[in-house]
Amino acid sequence: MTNNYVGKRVKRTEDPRLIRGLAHYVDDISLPNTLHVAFVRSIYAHAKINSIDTSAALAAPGVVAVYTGKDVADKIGPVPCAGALPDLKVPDHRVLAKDKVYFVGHPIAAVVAKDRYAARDAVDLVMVDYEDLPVVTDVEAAAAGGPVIHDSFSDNIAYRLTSGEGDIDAAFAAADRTVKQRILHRRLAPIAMEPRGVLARYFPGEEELTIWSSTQIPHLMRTQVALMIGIPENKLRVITPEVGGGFGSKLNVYSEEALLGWISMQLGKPVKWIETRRENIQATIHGRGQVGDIEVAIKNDGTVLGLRYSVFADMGAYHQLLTPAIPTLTGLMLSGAYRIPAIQMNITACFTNKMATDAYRGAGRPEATYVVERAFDLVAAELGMDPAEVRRKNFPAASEFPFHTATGLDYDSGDYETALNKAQEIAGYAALREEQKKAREEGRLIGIGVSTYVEICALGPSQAMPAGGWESATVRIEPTGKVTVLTGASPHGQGQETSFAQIAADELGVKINDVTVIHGDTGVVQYGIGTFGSRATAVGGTAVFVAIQKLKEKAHKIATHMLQADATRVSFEGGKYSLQAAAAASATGTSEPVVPVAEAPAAALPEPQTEGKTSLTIQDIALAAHIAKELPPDTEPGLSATYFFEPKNFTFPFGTHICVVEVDRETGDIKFLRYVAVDDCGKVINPMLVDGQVHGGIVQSIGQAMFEEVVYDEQGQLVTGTLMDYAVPRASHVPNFELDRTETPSPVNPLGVKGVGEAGTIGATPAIVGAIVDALAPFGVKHLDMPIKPENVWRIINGH
Amino acid sequence: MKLEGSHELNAPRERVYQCLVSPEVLQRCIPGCERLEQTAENTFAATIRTGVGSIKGVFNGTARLEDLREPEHLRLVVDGKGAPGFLKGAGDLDLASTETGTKVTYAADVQVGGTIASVGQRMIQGTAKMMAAQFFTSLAAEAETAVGEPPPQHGFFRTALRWFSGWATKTLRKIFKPQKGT
Amino acid sequence: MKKAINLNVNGVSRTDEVEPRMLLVHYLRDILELTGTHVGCETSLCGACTVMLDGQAVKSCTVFAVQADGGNVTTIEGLAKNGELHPVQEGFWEKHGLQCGYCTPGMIVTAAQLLDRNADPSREEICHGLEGNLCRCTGYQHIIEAVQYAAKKAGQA
Amino acid sequence: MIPAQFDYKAPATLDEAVALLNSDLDGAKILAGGHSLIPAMKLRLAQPQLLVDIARIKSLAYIREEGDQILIGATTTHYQLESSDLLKQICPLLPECAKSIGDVQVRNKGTIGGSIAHSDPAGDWPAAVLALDADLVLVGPNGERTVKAENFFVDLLTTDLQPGEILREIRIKKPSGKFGHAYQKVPHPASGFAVVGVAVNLTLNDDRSCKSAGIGITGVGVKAYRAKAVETALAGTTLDDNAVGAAVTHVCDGIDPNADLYASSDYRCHLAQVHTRRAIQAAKARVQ
Repeated sequence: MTNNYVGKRVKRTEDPRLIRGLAHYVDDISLPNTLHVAFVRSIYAHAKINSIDTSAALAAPGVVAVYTGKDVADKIGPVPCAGALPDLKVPDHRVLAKDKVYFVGHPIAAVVAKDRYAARDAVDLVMVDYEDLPVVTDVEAAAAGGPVIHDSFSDNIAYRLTSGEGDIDAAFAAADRTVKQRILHRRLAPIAMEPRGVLARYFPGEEELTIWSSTQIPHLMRTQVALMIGIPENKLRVITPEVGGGFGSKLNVYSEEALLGWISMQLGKPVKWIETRRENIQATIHGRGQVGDIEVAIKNDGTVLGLRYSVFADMGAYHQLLTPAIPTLTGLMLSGAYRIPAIQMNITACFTNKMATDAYRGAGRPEATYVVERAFDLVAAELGMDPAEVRRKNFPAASEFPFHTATGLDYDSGDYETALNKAQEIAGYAALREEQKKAREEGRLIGIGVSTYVEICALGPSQAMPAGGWESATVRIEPTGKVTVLTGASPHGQGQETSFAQIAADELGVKINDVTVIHGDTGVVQYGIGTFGSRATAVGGTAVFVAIQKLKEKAHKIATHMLQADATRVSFEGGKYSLQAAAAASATGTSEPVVPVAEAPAAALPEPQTEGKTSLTIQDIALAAHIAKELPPDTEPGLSATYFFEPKNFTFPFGTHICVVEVDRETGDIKFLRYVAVDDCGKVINPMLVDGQVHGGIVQSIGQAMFEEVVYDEQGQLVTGTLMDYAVPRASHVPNFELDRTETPSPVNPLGVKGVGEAGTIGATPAIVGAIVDALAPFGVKHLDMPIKPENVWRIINGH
Repeated sequence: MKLEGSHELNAPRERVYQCLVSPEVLQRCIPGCERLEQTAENTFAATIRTGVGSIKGVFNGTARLEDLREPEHLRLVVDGKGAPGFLKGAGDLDLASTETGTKVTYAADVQVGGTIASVGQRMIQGTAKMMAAQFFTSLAAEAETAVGEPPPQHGFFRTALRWFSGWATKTLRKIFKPQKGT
Repeated sequence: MKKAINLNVNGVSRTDEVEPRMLLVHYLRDILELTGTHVGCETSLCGACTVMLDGQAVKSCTVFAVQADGGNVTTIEGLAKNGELHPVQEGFWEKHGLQCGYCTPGMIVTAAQLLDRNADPSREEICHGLEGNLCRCTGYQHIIEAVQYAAKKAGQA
Repeated sequence: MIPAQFDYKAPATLDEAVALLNSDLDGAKILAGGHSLIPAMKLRLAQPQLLVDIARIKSLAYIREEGDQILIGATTTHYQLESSDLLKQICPLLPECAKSIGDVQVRNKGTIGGSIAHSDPAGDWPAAVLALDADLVLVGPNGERTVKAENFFVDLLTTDLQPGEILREIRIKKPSGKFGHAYQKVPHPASGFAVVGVAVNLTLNDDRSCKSAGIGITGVGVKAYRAKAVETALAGTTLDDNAVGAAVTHVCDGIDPNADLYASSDYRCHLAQVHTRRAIQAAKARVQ
């Protein structure tokens, strides 16, 4: 393999269409005679629906149909939940509410009209008679009893689970001290810039349904929607055109996706629904939503003996696809980057009158990293140690990998100390501490936060996943030599069209412009899983890589045949199959370079010319494979290979983030002074894309740490219902990031890659919060819950 | 949302109390109340067209007087729905005699839902305060007007008068066709 | 109720009858099929819908098409001239100023306005100039670098 | 996202606009930049029947000097004010305030008149015109009248504008002598509206003691207001730290400060004090 592209900063091939406004997101696709759907949604958090009067809406100009829960109850199956936990309570989750509504934003009726304006107008004409019921929004209140949300259950507890290894009681018994802290993880709204959207078109004659949806998982959605609406899976095609961000929020199967498909089948016309931002905040999944107590058993020298985390996890009113699974991911990562002999996680997962929580960038792991890192800061404070030193003390050494944790995982590879050292070096850690000391003497409040994280990526082995953890790729070389890569890992901004093309171009020795990566169309691409859990490159990229090896095996066979040589004498280098020097001389007596046939302009397919040649490009071979006149016996024509890669383990990227802040004594304002991140995501395919992922993740962490919170009031009203109140970070909110990397290849896949999509949201919040808390240490503060707003800081400083 | 406050009125406690339980007076005092009809003892059906600035909405619902302890206490329970959302709440009003009249202390718990709850974070509290102030200003005027006198003119009437005067001026202008530049 | 409007969009003269309530962004997207301009919020905060109206960056979700009557509109589709990318477009490509690309058209149009008014902006001025545009993917650093790149490039031209 | 239906008229003159507005006092609304009204309409919180677009009346957008006054037409955009070289010279508070409004797109389209007439409790312009003791010229079916900014802001989103009246012009007495201006704002991280906004218009005597101070506060109460107690406390002092520190403690006198998820009443009041002090100090430092 020649490294022309892999590891290099290659500009993205998807960008030209995006920067010119020529790309197509769902709402950019227009089909003739499309009808538009708008939803009537509950304004109550919990209520009985006495009646729904749709007559005025149906009589309104342009309105074609109005569907309510009763119309679809026996037509469309429940919204799926892939959680497979013992004794999990799964409420019957219908696409439209039937008798009761359980959260603000719960869809009640779908209005179908000729245009989006008429549909919106008619929503106001649907009269719903509600009878409000007692509401439970607080997860602990829900656990303790409270009004029971689902009549089919006796309480609000979705499940309880205890996990972990090691003798936790012994660990605490042997401890010199323990530290404890209650920690809140507020609900967050993912806020992909493109809200969700669905376009569905049914052809009654062909009995074929196509659904365009802004989703991260076209194939899984196809399977689930086919089951929900009862159409054969092979008659349903799901297309994800350009997807404007997901962050986990589109790793789901939503009511609207099935309902739109079904409506199109009823009306025989294309139907479209584009989510408004208010709907997006109300009825697209939220992230986080845990209230937990962390407790750590330590020795006086800083050695951590055991860790216990008991958490109330807020499921919301229903399970979406992965809702119950998210807290279990928290449980997996409670060992952090440390050797902790005994770990116990106790989950109490509860229903509340709110939208479901589910995977939001990091999905359960940020919660784990955050509590572990906060706990290590508390340990440092308790023992008067430097937070970096407490961490260093508990790291497993690089030589100890694969490293088994008391959460039952085997970390693939790691060198945590090197990353920490590098980050400290870049930050000038010792000097920073000096500066901090001096500043404190001057009355200035500077804080330094350190986070040494590990994340679990490349989700994952199928054994550990609810619906398959592999990924697929087909690599095909067309007769003209163009390379087509079909990946099941359909991206939504990550840049797989470029990174996978880099892999393919290098492996095949072709120019990157000759490679086209196709994704997100179940009618074209073999079954795949999707892009989430920082898996695309490690699992999907590996599938591409291995498919190419398969393809090359065949190409090699053909090359050997065409060069009339012994297989062992033909080698592949720089995109060419060549006879080894000695053999070449004996075959032709010349070693002149060969003009690649595929590059010659030709109206008709040229005939492969092999006579007297010592080498053939892989593109020559592709042509020959399609013309099929010169193939070895028993060789299938064509040159393509498909591979479904099943990883044997997860990957475990890691790193160190150091954040420096200064707080304004008077106002509590928090200003970033420095932000240093050293991440190790294994081998890097495209450093520019990796930096972009890290930047974006850190900024989402800044949002979580300082601004973001989905707030429901006691009655379950969503009070942060628009971007007027839900604060997504802006350019002026973020510092300049100083990034660097260490590179510890993963042994789990042949590319050695680990994944980086969620590193920022996992590694950064503890560093930011740690820095703010550290700035306030002179006031005796040891912990503050996110989001830390200037007012919180001001109250601490002024003793309010 | 909790609302608390007190207002001093220059009228005897009994008079203030009578105003508070009189549907006619209440209709005139509740900002934007277009209709207040008794449907049962101490229960009324109401239509309120209200809002601030360009933000307006119509609410239909019920109001109920409870826990009547003349002349010192009553409880008002309201429940209204409209296009911008719903409004529900209960408020306790305590009346105490003072040297100059009556001090009304109120403590209410109001729940707002729908669009106004999800988009109005910044304004809801202010709107509630403003409406409470309008209510008590009108109530003071009512209570301070002797029984039998014509009722005072509150916001709605003021507004109507303004509209009328605007319309009248416009009509007069049309009739007299004033020259430009005057 | 419909009103006739005339406007010039990306150099092409357009005449249409629209409902007064039709937002400029819907006119551009649904009637003219210029779908590069996106809708990302409903409260005039995200800037995904930014276009130039008479040389000024505006949020086309907060302008009725009738208000733009007689005006000149430039959308993202009209920014490249004669097949040559605008320096800001080039900057975004060069510096990886986009990931999912959804905020990008609005971000680019706003950045173009920023450079029109200030050829050599500081980091702080760039951030201030992009205050009306949200991006959830990039963390802004590469966007800021893209604008700096464009400023430099335009300065050399 | 989609407003309810309405009719739209774009009159060529202000008289026509007044007539149109008065043709439907209940249903008609004035549209200028639309940046307060259109968002409310998209959420269907406002559903006017008729929009009277005054932004096309070219004669309503201007910034000019006339005698000892600065005249600003109601449909002058925030950006026109922000970028006015004239104002930077003679009344720098206005461009400074303009620069802090919303974002560049909002400033390109939004107008000073629209903002003042809407009287958002966290709008920026009200604070500035209060600090500058501006006169607001209103035109209605009965002709024109002039209202002091101080008397204009009545309550939450409520002004002295009567139904059928339009804000036509903002008149500001040209600052003279030793004056200094400053606008300080804490923007809400999501909306950009002022959590606290403080406009200071300071005039000094020859001995650099405080001759007068105009202080407008926004974001704190249900409406923007003049912090009169602060103004009074500052007058005659040398504006030393003690005097300013003592004066700003009165910034919330008589006000019941707003509370929201971002800032409670007492924190908001504290911020008002801090930023009033900082704005006074900045204004003082800018006095020639």
